[in-house]
Amino acid sequence: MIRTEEMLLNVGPQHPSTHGVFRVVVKLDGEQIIHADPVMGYLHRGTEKLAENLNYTQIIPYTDRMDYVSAMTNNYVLVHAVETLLELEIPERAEYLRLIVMELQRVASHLVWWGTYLLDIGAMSPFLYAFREREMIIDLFNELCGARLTYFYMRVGGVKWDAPEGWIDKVKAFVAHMKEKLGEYHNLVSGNEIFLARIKGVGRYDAQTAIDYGLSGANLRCTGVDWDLRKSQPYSLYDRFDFDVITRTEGDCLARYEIRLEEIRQSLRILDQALEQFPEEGEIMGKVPRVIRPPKGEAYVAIESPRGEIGCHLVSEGKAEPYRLKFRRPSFVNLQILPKLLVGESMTNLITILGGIDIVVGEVDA
Amino acid sequence: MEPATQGVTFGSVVIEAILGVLTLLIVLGFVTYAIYFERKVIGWMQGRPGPNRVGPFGLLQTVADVLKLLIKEDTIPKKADRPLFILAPALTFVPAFTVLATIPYTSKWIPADLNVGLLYYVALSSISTMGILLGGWASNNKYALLGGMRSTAQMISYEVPLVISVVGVVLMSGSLNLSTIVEGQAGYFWNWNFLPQILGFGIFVIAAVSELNRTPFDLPEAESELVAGYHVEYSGFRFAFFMLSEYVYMYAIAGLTTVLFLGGWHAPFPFLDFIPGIIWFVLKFCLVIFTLYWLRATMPRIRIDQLMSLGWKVLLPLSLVNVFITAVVMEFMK
Amino acid sequence: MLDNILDFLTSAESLLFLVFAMVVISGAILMLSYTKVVHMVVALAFTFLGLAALYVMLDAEFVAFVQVLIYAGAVSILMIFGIMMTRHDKQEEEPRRPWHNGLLLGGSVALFGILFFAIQSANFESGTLDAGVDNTKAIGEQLFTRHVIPFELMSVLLTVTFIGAIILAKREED
Amino acid sequence: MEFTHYAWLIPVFPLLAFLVLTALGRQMKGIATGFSILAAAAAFIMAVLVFTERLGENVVDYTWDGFKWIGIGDFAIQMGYEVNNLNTLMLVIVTLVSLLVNVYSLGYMKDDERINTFFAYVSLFTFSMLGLVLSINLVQFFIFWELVGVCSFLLVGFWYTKPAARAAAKKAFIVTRIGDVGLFIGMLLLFWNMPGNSLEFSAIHNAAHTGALSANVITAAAILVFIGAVGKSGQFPLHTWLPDAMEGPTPISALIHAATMVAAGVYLVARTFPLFEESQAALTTVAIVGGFTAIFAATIALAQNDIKRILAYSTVSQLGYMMLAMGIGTMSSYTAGMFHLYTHAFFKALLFLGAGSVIHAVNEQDIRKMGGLGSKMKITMITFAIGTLALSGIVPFAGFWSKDAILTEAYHNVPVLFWVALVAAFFTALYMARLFFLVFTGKPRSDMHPHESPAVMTLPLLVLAVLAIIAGFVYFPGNAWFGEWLLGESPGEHADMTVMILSTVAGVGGLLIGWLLYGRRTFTEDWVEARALPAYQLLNRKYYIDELYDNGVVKPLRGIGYLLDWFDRYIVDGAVKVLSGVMTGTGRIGLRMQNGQLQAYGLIGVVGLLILIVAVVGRRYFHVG
Amino acid sequence: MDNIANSYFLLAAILFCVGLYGALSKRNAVIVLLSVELMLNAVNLNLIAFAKYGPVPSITGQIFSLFTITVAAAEAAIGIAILIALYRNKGTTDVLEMNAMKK
Amino acid sequence: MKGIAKGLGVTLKTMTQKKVTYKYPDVPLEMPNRFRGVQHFEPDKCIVCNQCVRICPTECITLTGKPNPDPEKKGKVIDTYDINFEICILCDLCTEVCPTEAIVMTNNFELATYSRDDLFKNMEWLDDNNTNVRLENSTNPQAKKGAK
Amino acid sequence: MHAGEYVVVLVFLSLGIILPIAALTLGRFLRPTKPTEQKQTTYESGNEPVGEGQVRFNIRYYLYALMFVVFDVETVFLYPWAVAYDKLGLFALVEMLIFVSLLAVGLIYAWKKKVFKWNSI
Repeated sequence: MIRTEEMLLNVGPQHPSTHGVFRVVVKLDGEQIIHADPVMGYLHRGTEKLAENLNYTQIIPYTDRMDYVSAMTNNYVLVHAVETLLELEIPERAEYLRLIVMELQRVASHLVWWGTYLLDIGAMSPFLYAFREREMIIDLFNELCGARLTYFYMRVGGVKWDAPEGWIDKVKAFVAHMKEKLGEYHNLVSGNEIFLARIKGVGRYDAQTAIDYGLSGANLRCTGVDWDLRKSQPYSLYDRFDFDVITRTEGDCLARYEIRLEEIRQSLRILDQALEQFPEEGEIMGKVPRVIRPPKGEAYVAIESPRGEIGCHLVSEGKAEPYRLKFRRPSFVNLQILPKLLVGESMTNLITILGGIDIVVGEVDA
Repeated sequence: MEPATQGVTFGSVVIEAILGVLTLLIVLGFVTYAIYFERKVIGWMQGRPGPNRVGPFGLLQTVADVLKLLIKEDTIPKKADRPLFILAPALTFVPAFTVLATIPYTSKWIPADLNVGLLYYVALSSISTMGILLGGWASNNKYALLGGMRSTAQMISYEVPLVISVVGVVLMSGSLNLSTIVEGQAGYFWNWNFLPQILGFGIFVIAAVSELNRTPFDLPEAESELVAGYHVEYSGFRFAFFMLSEYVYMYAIAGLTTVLFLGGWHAPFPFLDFIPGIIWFVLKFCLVIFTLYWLRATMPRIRIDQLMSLGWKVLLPLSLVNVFITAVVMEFMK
Repeated sequence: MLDNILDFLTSAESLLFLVFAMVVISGAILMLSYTKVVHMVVALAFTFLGLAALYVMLDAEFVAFVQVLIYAGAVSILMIFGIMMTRHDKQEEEPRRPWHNGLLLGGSVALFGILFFAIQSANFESGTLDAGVDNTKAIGEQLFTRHVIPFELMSVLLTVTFIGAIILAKREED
Repeated sequence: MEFTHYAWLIPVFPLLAFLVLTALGRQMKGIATGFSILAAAAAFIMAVLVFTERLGENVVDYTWDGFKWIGIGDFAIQMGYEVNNLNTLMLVIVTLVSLLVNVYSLGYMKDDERINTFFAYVSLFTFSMLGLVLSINLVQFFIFWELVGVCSFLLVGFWYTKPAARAAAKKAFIVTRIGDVGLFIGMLLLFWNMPGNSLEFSAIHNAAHTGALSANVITAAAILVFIGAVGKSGQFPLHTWLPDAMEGPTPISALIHAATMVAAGVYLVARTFPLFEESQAALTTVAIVGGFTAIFAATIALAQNDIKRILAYSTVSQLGYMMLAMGIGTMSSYTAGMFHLYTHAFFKALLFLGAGSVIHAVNEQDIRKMGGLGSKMKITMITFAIGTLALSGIVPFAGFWSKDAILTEAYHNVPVLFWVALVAAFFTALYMARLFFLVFTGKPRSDMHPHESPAVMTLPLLVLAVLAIIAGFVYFPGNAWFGEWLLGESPGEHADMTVMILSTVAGVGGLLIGWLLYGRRTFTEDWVEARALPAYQLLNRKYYIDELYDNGVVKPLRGIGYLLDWFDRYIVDGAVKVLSGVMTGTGRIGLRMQNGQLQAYGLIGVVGLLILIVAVVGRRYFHVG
Repeated sequence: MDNIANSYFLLAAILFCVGLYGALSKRNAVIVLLSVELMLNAVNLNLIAFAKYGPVPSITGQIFSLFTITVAAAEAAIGIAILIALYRNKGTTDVLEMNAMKK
Repeated sequence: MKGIAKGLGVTLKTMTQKKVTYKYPDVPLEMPNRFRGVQHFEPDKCIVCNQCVRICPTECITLTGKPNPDPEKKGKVIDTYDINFEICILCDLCTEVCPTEAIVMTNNFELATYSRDDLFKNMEWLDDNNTNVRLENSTNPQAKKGAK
Repeated sequence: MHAGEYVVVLVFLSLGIILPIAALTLGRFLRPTKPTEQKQTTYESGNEPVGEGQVRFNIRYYLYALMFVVFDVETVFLYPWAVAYDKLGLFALVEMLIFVSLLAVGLIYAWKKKVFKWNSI
């Protein structure tokens, strides 16, 4: 009676800040959220079901479109699963190329996140700055594999293209450039009092909650849990490099922000080393049968995508098509905590929190 | 015997009317190019060239935009409160424009040299708030309502420090007449009010940016949460009038800042007086405008609760303190 | 009588007066005749603005803009907020009180008649105020010397309003 | 700096404290009391500054009356303030005692829920009392006079959950009101008769001396004013409220019912003294009432068992002394009266606060249940002893000098009163000795765990004890400074060796007998009671005054009331019922208008207004024209 | 000049009567408050008109109108607050429902 | 305030720097060699092996063959060849498997139309789309095997 | 008085009123009008609007409006004070200090009552 009457408000799917076609139905008391109900599926394409009728090579371009901000890692998790089942040996040069593009992709993905997050918070320039740098990465990818977003670069057993002439040097130049720009980003945003006030202490949760909800990536590491698959279950060549897993203990949006920016720096560190170690010569394709028919069995592999643990569960009946393919999509899992975080927050913080979780709707809905 | 209309003849009214139309044109021109330059400057600051398609250097971009708005279908939602929906943009725009009558450009060119110029400004600009509130209400849309309410809360919260922060200036010049206030700032640039009134100046600028609903205080139309705030449902030229009044207010606030704190048409050094006052005025004016753009290119948006806290807990007490500091200092200087 | 009216209409001031008086009265009448509450407030806001214009004509610049600031700017918004805080589904329905309203209408008209008669028959020796150049200054000087006590009382009133309204409106929180 | 010109600040400080406490008290639990103390301290400092300024040579009385309160045609009642030596003295006393009581209450009221309210009331009282002191005319004086009455009412009834406190508060309010009626009539009388209807004290002063008023008016006015003073100062026969008022918190008893408000009656007499000077009849009345009260109350005090009641009766008795001094009517007796007011304020406040300290320690007010507290409460005992000695008039404590001054005046002018006063002095010493020895010496007579009070409570005790010792030295044989300062002229000889010896004998004798009875226990209480049971009973029941009032005034009135009630019920009501039957019928129609809706009432108002206008204006047009 | 002075007074009278009618006839409490504001404004108009055209022209009239405006603002604020409090208890802003005085 | 000032410095500095955006419609974008643009189809080379149709993950290619008009030659020649660009994801698989490089990628990417129907491209259109044909098809490791 | 100045104000006012009317009238001839049911619904992120659009709102907003009114009135007294200050001197300063501090008391009260806390109500 006394309270303001509750107001049911649809945020999304046609809303500037839901990063695509995502929808939250919030029940508002004034501007305070008393209940939030995420509604997803606007971008559902049935990737997993489609895959059951496609052969393994054909599935790869579909993975590009799951997390379209980070296609390279998606490519990798699928081919990695197939290779695991096939017990395939990958040429070193191919593996290095894969690793380099994955780390570049991580930088690009975090840049997109950084830009759009700041745009959510109301700053316009960072978005353009971030995309300026991301454009360089995209250009590098474009040169490498002929596409700017959906790369379809990796194949079972290796990669499609070898590095073109001078490409490695360009990457080196980019890494140096990016290091400098990272400092500029910090100058522009990280110290800004308004920005800090906006996100400090917002969307806080503790390590236990994070683990209970199955969060991963920066969303988990912001609570102090030291869990990065690159370190804890090394795949590819990650055990060859020296880098740190960034953690924070605050568990709020600021911690996530800091982690992601710091991870760019760590990725650049890995890139530095990988580019140094990059073999001069070598094959880029392993010995792959013409028609890929993994033996009967199943495999689950998980790697660290920019958004967290992306996993691929592959069940094969020994045919050219998988019997069942299941992706553990970090955006989807991370999103589960959203309703809990939103209760009691204001409309403004809805955006801050949702942005801070860093979802890609393509991946959520798959 | 009609004292109130002394010295007013039909001729003079016609001249005033022509002057008024002139100012209107200047203002419209200003708005056109303010938007253009805003986009240019912000573009430059973001490593982009800004508008460059329509006309040379994109100079006609805004004109094209306005024309586009003019020929765009004007939709009024069925659930909207039609009369208010139509009234609201006008209610926002009319005071915005009327306010301009009192800004003195040079010692000669003062459209209306009101004794209570400052109060006139303050009073009229507060009407616009109602236009925004009604716009939000009439749309019958939740986003618009939230935006309108927020907007109003913000504008009324910052109007208070804004209005009180200039009391220091009024104290120093002993008048509400804007041209008198400018006259009081003659001489070197340290006579301009922004130095002796540094606290008031700071408060004024912050509150003014907030009154203008510009970054970092652009919450009412925070597109990331409220989509477009109170004018979600507006389209076509009705939307243009909201937009227009925002820029007209920007013009007015820039003019007011120049007049109140930056010495109006005075040169920073008396020996530079040979340069006409209007040039100085325009320079300072542009500086203020540029600063607004610059802020917009840099700042993230503040959160509503922080905004309110800042206004009521920091700016208001500070502005009151400023008044008394000024008064006490004046008492001692006597 | 007719001459008077003609005389009246020839001066610009009277014309302006008529215009603004029209605004004022139509605002007031519209306020009574609208059915939506928000519309009523807006109508009244126009009345306030028209009054401000009349004040300007009465050489009370300062008060005029205070009127705009307080009434048109602040009180109207307060009223609209008040409306938004409460529900007004049941718009003004049929008046359930024909006797009450009829009597009231008669009373109001009669009161106006009496006032009209009184004003017409009263003989004001009209002096005219020489408000000086800056009536704000004059108001300031008078206000802070001769009318100090009411002025300070205003602060008490405002503070009481302030605190009282907060207590009244915010009671549920405890 | 002319502090005198800023004397108006003195009451403003407590007023501010009151406002702040009332407005925000609940919000600032911890620091609220600080405000009150701060304000009291500020007022005290200001008062001292004014006081020191007035010590100088050639000071003139300062009057400001710039605030026009009521203006009717040419007649105006101005508000303002006046500073002269008399009220400067009062200012210092009031602010000092108020400050000390404030500090003391910090300890005494520490655990009370409504401590902020308490301090707010105290501040309001201080403001009112100071306003009263500074008043320039009788109207203003009367306003503050009532205001202190209200404060007294509020504070006596502070613990309003206790029925006794409620009753006492009502009693205090109503009984003093009786006196106020007298004062008010006196004011009216003066208002009618004064030239220019002026009620300024200075004007009264002049009018009394220049003979602008007829002798009868002066006498009547003086006696009426005195009735007011009797009410306020608890003089016989309106003394009954004062002992009952002890239901209030003890610091209040010290502040209001010992040092300041009750002295306001004396102050009133002093302020309007010129009136009395001109009327021997009035003077005599004052002297007789004062003298009678002095001995009357002293004897009652002998047989009381409540520690605060004893002190209350003692106060009544001492106020009687002051009245007596005023009643003698010479300049030096006037001085002596004021002098006694001044010393009494200190030592009586000291005694009350000491009693408070005791009550605080043992939670008990009956002295029969106390005993042996001295060993546990050294500071309290010593300071209380000093107070006792001062009150008993032992050389060289303050009370001796002031009481001696009064006795001397009486001895020289009205010997009968001298003997009365002397006997009263003896009784005073006796009951004080009884009180002291029963409380502090011997063995505990009930189960209790006394402890010394905290420093905030003992500090005021110490300050007051020092004052109780030294305050008298401003006016003693060979030093007439006080009198000269107060009167602006020499009050003349004011010491007499015979009187000194006699009063000392009375004092010491009283103490000695008291010591024998209650200290050494040579004679026990039972022994006395056995021998003088009727007398004891009489005294213990306070001469049956309350019963007398009850039977003599209240009951007959009630009887008349019953009679009237019967008459009303059957005769009048019968008639009325017939009428009302008619009216109810009419009323039913009216009832429909009484529907609780403001708009309906407003409408009726409008219609009424119209009818009124038509009636009034129409008459002018149709009748006169 | 009498002519125009009288016009002001007449206008004030009209406003006052309209306000009175509104205050006593409207059932919505907000409107009642508005009508009271209207009446206060009528008073203000009179004050200011008298300040200029009255028998003793003086700026005091304007100062008084400042006080009236203040009081009116306070009245509006408290009025709305009471309204909100009442609404909270009764769930309506109909003045016909506000008849606690009947008891 | 320090953080804000720093940020202001960054934007001011950027203002004077070189603009980084492409002047796209005025200056056409140069895509790298490997760019996967809209396909070019040479009907003459096509042997109607249907491999491209089979490999296409989105099934956007439809083709029909007809008997070789030249009766001397066996097999079929292409009759119709349509790609539906509404669903084509430009994954390059068709060119990869094409044994004769009848279908190759170009660097063209402009496909915007006013109607979805226009995105359905037939053989003529694909044949005409012969500019900027990708050079690097031969570096395709898998295509190598079947090429020529 | 400065009647001429107010004529300018009047001119500006009329122009301000004329411009929207003129522009919207002009627009009426230029713009298309093809209303459809879909177009005329209110925007709610691409969904069918749920519930009422003009809901009863939070009291918090009223409190802001209240404070605004109170301080606006304060301003009304501050301005003449500031203008006449050099003629009034210390006494006026003290008066205004009292005035403002009383309002400050109200402000502090509101502060303590957590009126400024956005989520408090």
